[in-house]
Amino acid sequence: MQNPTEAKRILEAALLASPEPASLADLKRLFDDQVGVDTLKNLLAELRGDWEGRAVELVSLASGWRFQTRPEFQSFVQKLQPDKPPRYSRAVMETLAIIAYRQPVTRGDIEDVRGVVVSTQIIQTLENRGWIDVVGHRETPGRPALYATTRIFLDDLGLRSLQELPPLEEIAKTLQLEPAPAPVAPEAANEPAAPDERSAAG
Amino acid sequence: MQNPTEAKRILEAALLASPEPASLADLKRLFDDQVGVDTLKNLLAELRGDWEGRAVELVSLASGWRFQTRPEFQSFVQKLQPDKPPRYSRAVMETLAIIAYRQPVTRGDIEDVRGVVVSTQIIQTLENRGWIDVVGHRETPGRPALYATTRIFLDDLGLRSLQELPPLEEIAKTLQLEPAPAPVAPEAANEPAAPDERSAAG
Amino acid sequence: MSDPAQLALATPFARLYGEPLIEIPRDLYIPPDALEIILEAFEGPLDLLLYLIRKENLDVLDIPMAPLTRQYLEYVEAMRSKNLELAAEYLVMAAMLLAIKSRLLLPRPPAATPIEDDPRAELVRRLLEYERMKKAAQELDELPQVGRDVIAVSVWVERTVAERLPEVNAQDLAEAWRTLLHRARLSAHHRVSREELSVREHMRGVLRRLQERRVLEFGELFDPALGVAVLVVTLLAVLELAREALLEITQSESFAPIYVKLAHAESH
Repeated sequence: MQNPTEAKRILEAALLASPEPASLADLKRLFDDQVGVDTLKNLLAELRGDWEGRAVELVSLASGWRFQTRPEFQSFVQKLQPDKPPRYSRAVMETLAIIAYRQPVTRGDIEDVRGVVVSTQIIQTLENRGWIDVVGHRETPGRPALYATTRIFLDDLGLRSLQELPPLEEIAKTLQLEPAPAPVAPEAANEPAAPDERSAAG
Repeated sequence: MQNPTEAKRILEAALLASPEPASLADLKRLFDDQVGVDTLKNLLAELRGDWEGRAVELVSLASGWRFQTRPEFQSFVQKLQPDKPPRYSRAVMETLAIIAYRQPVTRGDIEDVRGVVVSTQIIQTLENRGWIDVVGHRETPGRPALYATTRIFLDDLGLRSLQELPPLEEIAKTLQLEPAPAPVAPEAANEPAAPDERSAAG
Repeated sequence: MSDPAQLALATPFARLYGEPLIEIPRDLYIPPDALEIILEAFEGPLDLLLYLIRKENLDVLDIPMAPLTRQYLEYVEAMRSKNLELAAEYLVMAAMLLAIKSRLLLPRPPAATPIEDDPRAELVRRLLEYERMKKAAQELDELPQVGRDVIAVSVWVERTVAERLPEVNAQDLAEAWRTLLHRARLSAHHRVSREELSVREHMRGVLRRLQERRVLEFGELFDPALGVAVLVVTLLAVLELAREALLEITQSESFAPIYVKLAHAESH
């Protein structure tokens, strides 16, 4: 095993270079699990101490440890950050795609296609942007809201109508799927709460 | 203006947080252009010194300054990296070398040197990496694209300019060929066993 | 002509720089099934030629054309006889070597010929340039490369500045849809392993869905597409939740829809 100074050096470099917070398990792997959790915690505490009084700090988050700039220095640091337009997460983009291509849909419909729970935050992001809104409620228990895209959505994407969305048949072909909306349809067909799904999809 | 310690702290944080190398102009903006280039250079030199002996170093590249891990620690640091780095084939590296040392060159030039067809894929690999791009067209039939290396190429290989490329080995400048028609070296020509050489050649 | 090693043995081997070469250089022996690998090992005819020259310690500036040409042709012939796909460049080079060799054999006019007229000159120039670039490529490859040998540091910065809205175009949407389809296809193959999910995990799933949608029709809790095993586990999860009084299951009359909601949720 490395001596503590060397180990701390490695820890520092790995943490500075890691794009995500590193968990204790990750950090143990750094040393081929030859370092105990207690030693690791001591090293991390020392390292945190070493960085005290500087503009970058080592913090412990739920998902692990990471270096980050101190809030007081943000205004400086920000000046060197690239001015790239942010991007929506995959979850947001997929939700938007489902609403655009399958509208009107309920949150449950979206979850069925994505296979995961759709958080309120995702829906809100799209609502706040003015790209989707509630156009009604499905007459099933709970009367879930039906979402559809708005005119602003079309404007912002430079489309004159929904017909101008890239056709799904083409996409299916590139995936060598059948021209039918294959992966969605079977689930929708088996979904007892979505009888109007099929007509919407057709 | 900040005192030097404070300024160095800000410099360090900004550089540690910047995903791209930061130029002197960028760094001046950090201090609202209130710091002269010479002061800045001194601060950078000091900062580089502060990091000596650690697993991360401050380096000067074609586009500016950047903190990066030292190669000796890569085996550790790599363990926390989500992506596998690309390894390039000999064909790709040879193509890159020809572009780097002989730029600007056309695909035909590269093929002349390598003696084989250069696939579009090879060129694309290098273009996608951002290491080469088209800088013009040669005014010959077909107006072939002229390729050159980019700043990113220099940055990614830790170089400040093309002058820092490893020098080409000068294998020989003059051709000292034997007067024809001796196909082998003079000694061989005088050697009694040589005649079968010629018959084999005939 | 299939085995170049045999072939090399059959003909008396070359004399290079006066030294009779009795043994075939080990490098020249090619096990027949290794040809393909050898072909892949070379980046082209120039690379193969350089290999032959360097391995024999020949002087690039004074190439003995006869042995070189012969060795080269042996390789090419061996590859051809194995029906390996041989790039046309290899044949072009063979023709060039033969042409040079024959030119060297022609008697020359008595007038002193300038050195550039040596028929080997062009080949030598190309070999040298290729070798130079080949070496340069190796050296470039040895430089520390970002991503491979060093990692650029970029620590986390909290962003508080005025929010800039992401840009989206129709193609992004199509791309998102494509990913979805792709994943749907992948998950179709993985459903078997999903069946191993625990009852607890499904309990959490049922609760989460009820948190978001307040009331569900009993049937909505089940997704037949996931298979019988998952249906059973889900049912067990619902029963377990009811037993733990976390769920309220109601039915107004026989055969009427069964509704499920969270026990502690306020009624609407």
